[in-house]
Amino acid sequence: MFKKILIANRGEIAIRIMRACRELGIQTVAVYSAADAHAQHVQFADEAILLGDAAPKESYLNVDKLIRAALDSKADAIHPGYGFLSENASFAAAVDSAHLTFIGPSADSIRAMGDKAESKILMKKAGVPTVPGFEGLETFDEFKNAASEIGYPVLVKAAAGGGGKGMRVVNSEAELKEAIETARREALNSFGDEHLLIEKYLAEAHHIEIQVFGDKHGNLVHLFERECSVQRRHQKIIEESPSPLLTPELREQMGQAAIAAARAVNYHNAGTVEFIFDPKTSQYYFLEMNTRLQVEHPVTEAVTGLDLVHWQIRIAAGEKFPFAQSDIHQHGHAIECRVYAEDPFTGFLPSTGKLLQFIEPHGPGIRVDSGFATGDDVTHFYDPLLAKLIVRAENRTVAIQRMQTALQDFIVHGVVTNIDFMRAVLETDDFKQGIISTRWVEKTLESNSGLLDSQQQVPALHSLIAAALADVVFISGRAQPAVSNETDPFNPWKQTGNYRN
Amino acid sequence: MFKKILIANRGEIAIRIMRACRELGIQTVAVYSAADAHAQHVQFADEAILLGDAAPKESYLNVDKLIRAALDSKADAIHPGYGFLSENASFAAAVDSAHLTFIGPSADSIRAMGDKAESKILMKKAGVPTVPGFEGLETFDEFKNAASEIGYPVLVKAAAGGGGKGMRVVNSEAELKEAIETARREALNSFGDEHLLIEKYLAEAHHIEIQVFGDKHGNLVHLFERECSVQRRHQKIIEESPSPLLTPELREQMGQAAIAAARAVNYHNAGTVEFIFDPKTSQYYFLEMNTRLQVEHPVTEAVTGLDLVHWQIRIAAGEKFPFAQSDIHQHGHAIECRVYAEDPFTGFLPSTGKLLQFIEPHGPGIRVDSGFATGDDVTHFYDPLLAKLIVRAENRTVAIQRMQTALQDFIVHGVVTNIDFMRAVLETDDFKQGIISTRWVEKTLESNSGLLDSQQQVPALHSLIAAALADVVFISGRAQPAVSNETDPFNPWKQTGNYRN
Amino acid sequence: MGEEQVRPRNDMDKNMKTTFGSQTIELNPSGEQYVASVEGKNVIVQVIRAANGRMDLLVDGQRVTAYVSSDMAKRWVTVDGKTSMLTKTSGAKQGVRHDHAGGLIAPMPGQIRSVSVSVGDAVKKGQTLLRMEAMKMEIRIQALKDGVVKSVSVAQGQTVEREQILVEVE
Amino acid sequence: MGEEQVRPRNDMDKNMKTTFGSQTIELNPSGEQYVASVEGKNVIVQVIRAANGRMDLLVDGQRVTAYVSSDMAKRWVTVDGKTSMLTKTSGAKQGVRHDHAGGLIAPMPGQIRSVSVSVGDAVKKGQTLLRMEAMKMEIRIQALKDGVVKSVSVAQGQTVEREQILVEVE
Repeated sequence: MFKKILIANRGEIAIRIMRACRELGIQTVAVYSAADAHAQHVQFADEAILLGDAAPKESYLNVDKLIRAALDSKADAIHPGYGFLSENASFAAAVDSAHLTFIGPSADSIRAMGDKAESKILMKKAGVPTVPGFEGLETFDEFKNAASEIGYPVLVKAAAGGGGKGMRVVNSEAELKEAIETARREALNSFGDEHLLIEKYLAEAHHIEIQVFGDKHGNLVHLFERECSVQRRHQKIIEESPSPLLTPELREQMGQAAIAAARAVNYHNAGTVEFIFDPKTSQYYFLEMNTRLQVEHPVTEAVTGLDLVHWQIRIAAGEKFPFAQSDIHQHGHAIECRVYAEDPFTGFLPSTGKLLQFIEPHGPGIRVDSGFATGDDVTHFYDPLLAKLIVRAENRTVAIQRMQTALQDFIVHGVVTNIDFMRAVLETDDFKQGIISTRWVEKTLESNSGLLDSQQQVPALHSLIAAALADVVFISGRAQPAVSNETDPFNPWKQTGNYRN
Repeated sequence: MFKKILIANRGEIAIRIMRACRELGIQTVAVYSAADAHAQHVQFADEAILLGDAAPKESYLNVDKLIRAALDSKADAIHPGYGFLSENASFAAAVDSAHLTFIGPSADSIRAMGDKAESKILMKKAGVPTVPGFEGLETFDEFKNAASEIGYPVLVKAAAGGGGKGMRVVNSEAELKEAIETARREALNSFGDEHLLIEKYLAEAHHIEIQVFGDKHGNLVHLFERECSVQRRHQKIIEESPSPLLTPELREQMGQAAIAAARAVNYHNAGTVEFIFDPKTSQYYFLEMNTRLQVEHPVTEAVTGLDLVHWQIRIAAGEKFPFAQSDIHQHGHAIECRVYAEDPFTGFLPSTGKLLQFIEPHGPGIRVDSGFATGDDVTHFYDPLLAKLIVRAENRTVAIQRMQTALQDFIVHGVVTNIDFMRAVLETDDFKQGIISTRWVEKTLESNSGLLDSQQQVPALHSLIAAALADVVFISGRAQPAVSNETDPFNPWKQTGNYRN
Repeated sequence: MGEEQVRPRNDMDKNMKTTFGSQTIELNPSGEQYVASVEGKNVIVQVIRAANGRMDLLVDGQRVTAYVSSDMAKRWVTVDGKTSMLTKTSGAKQGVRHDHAGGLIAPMPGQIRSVSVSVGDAVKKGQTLLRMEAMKMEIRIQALKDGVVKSVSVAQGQTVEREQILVEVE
Repeated sequence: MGEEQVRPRNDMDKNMKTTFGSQTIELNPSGEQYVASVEGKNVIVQVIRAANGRMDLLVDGQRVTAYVSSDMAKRWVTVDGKTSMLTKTSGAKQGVRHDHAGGLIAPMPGQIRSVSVSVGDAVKKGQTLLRMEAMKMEIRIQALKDGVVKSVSVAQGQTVEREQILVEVE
């Protein structure tokens, strides 16, 4: 087993990986940019190494600096987390060349799945259903003809992409040119590759993905599905398992399709095969394979009882699975809500600032994977994910109730968050019935359905009273506090310097 | 379903029950004594009612005040938690008479199991194996003869008792008289009933209990076992499920025996049938039935995925189980450590004081049920349980690792705790092998095995350095703090009044 | 009720009027409580406990837990899990935010990627005026109405702060 | 190392000596670090961060996280999950706790249930001198050695504080 692992990431996922390392008795090395000197992941690690400036290219995306940090700190493996260099085949290869272990699949597997166009061809060969579409187009005319043949609406997306970047829905030929240009720019900027592919856009589709896991001894299992259809800006905000849509038969079929997809690229370690699912026909189509740990992996951990990060590390160290497919079961129901610093009223634009209050919910069946604490800065340099809130319960109804109370207990001041928005989504009949498709958020907001109205813009009476009273009760710098509370000797409100006014 | 529930308890269990109520959309009423005006359970509730002075008789044990509080607040049910009035048949009857619902079994079931002597006779009739012994003895001579017949060591214990109070191990006739007198006094004081019973003391025995649950429609299921053999002062400190000792066959036998025991008293709601288990012979003997929610119920929740408090409430409201015995499974492994304010170096005497620091651990698979926060007082009026730390993992080895790191992250200053002691216990080969019997702690401490030595009395170098540096770094009231940390605007250490010197 | 009572401070024993946006609230100390008046409606408020930015109140006898943080004139308030951001305004300053009605401001800090218009250009509602990049996303700043560009305050490559005015259209 | 460095304060630029029980530690500021000396052994200490009772240190290059709380002369310290309670003593005051060698003190607050001895009684080691009740448990206070009762400071029914002297045996 490894003695020391460098985590080439930041935020909640870096901390989550470090927790697993500690439980396995492995030392951890954090890396950080100048903007993250005070970040929680730096405080959590056994060692911490400064990479460079805030810009990702100078820090978390800098392959040379990361490899040097690993060698300097005598780490014997690197865990890439998700995002950043986690799906970069060159990075995986560079880690290998430095005689370190990359905790993830081989560089070849990453490369094979990294190009969305090539992987689609590969999947067709492996007998995995794919969305009707075309790869390898260059000129505008080629795209135009392809779109006509597929029929609008179509989707153009980065061949090298993922996570909604470099992706555009095109409803008519008039929109096609600008969509291609924007997608190309974003693709180049995000992935260093401007190639696009085009395919049928399934408007009412669900996003259902299958977690797969392989060891280095040829064993491949799937850990069932995650339903990830609640999305805004093509990015997931609420995920759950099991999916309310799947029958046991469909689940088994999709699980086997995902294993076939992984086997086609000799996959080992954790990966996710994403499918588009059409609820009308119960047809599913391969979308892409993410060759890394997924943001929403805790949902799968909650229902299977397996610790995916433990197993990533153990597999990378050469261990064999002690279990077979038939030993793995789904129990109960899990939901994850991604708490983002973003404003639903401005089209979910990120919100930055200092966290004046950050109180996480606790309780039976509640898990919070967080990268922030009160006093931390949320900057515009990185992804605005503050925390992931995961609940587990014996069935979907109780899980929704539990998530509602947990969201209610999650207090974030200083940046605008999507907490109230997610509460409103969970409250809808559509969510309760499990029929939310990937375009639901967008359509529902367009139709003025009251999803945002329920978050009253005019503050309620109690909020007004509290805001006005706070100045009386908390403001110090005067004679003495109005409220004395002996059980709280460290009350920061008693101190002038703390009331930012 | 109920609209409002009064929780006739305090501390972690009151909060845990209130969480369940909130998830079910039920309003909560806390009750509290004068000593608990600032307690966490009071802050958590929707309403809070002062019962009276700190002494339990004036507050948490006062049936009249509790019933009046429930009626005044228009609650429609009362949850008794554990301890206090939870196994008091008269209280359950009084709740009934006030046309409120008692969330627990019927007064008759409580009464039948409440007398340890009578319940033993009942169990013999029902074909449940019991420990060799005698009930209904009065005079010292009767006890003496009984003890001789059974053979020393014997156990004298309160017929009405539970939780180790009014219980004494007697190794020889010379100790018998004082043991009987002390046990009688404690029994009278704790349970208002001085009757004792006497039985064979099995020195190397394990304590294994079976969780049972019944609805009001005659359905009774068991939720498997909890191994609770790590005890000091006859009280549990570490519990786990599954037990490392049970085979599937034994588990099934004991589960059926527990159901038979519950059926003999027409049991509904949550209950626990405790067995003494002799690892040499694999024989098990009925010890007693606790007719209430158990402290260690989270261990069962972790492995079965069922929320026991939800079901207590739903059963009390008349719901039927939607599942049968065959639908319930044990998955993975769970361990609970009870964090007590007590000093292992003084024979586990309780420790009182103000909590100067109280930081709970977090992370995947970790649950903390706590009744305290930084700044709270731990008084001598009530049980010194600060929190329960529960971990869940895919197997026992990982669960132990996870518990070790979680205990390491649990920071309590201001009272002495058993945290370091429990870490030392988890570290032993005996615990790792799962062979700890109920007398293990006592015997191991007597044999000077190093269990306490590992908690160095002389502080380590790093602790000394930190203690000395704290005065330099944190003491304020001087020019300005030595350390400025911009991410922490509310740093209480910067403030003179907070450094208690 | 046995709750710890908190007395209003002596130096506060007069009415306090606070305006948040369009709403004005008046707090009048009355014995150990406050009378809060909003739009002619009165409620009785009692502070049970207040610490670490959390207040437990009794409002007309109902228990209310509120979290309040303060940053300059802003107040972040959470009640029943709903968070609002209120901005304290004096009567005179009300409407300040509307001064920028024709001005397009940066929704977040970032970098200007391209500027497509110059002063004097006629623009149509919805036309993209400039593109900026923030958090690896491209954000298009579009005209809110037909008009003429009155000012352009930024150039390509420039870093901008949140709420900085970028372009004004008349 | 890229870590934020914390400079020792100017008014602290001299050696500080602290005694905890039998151990004395000396802290000597040296540039941006401290040299800590315990029993002739020197280590280099650097404070990376300190807030809310938590300190992140580099001790001879090794990262150490410590939590420290202070209550009068007591220091609660947790390092690597191990908690110790240190008591600050001046040289003169050392041994204060041994003054009560023959005195039996209350291990915790509680109520005296019964007193079985009077001044002048001869007692045997292990003999029960009095019984007290605390947290619903009965605690027997027993003689630590053979001797004669020198004083009895409490009576039945009396409430006692932690560490209050109950009985002295000579």
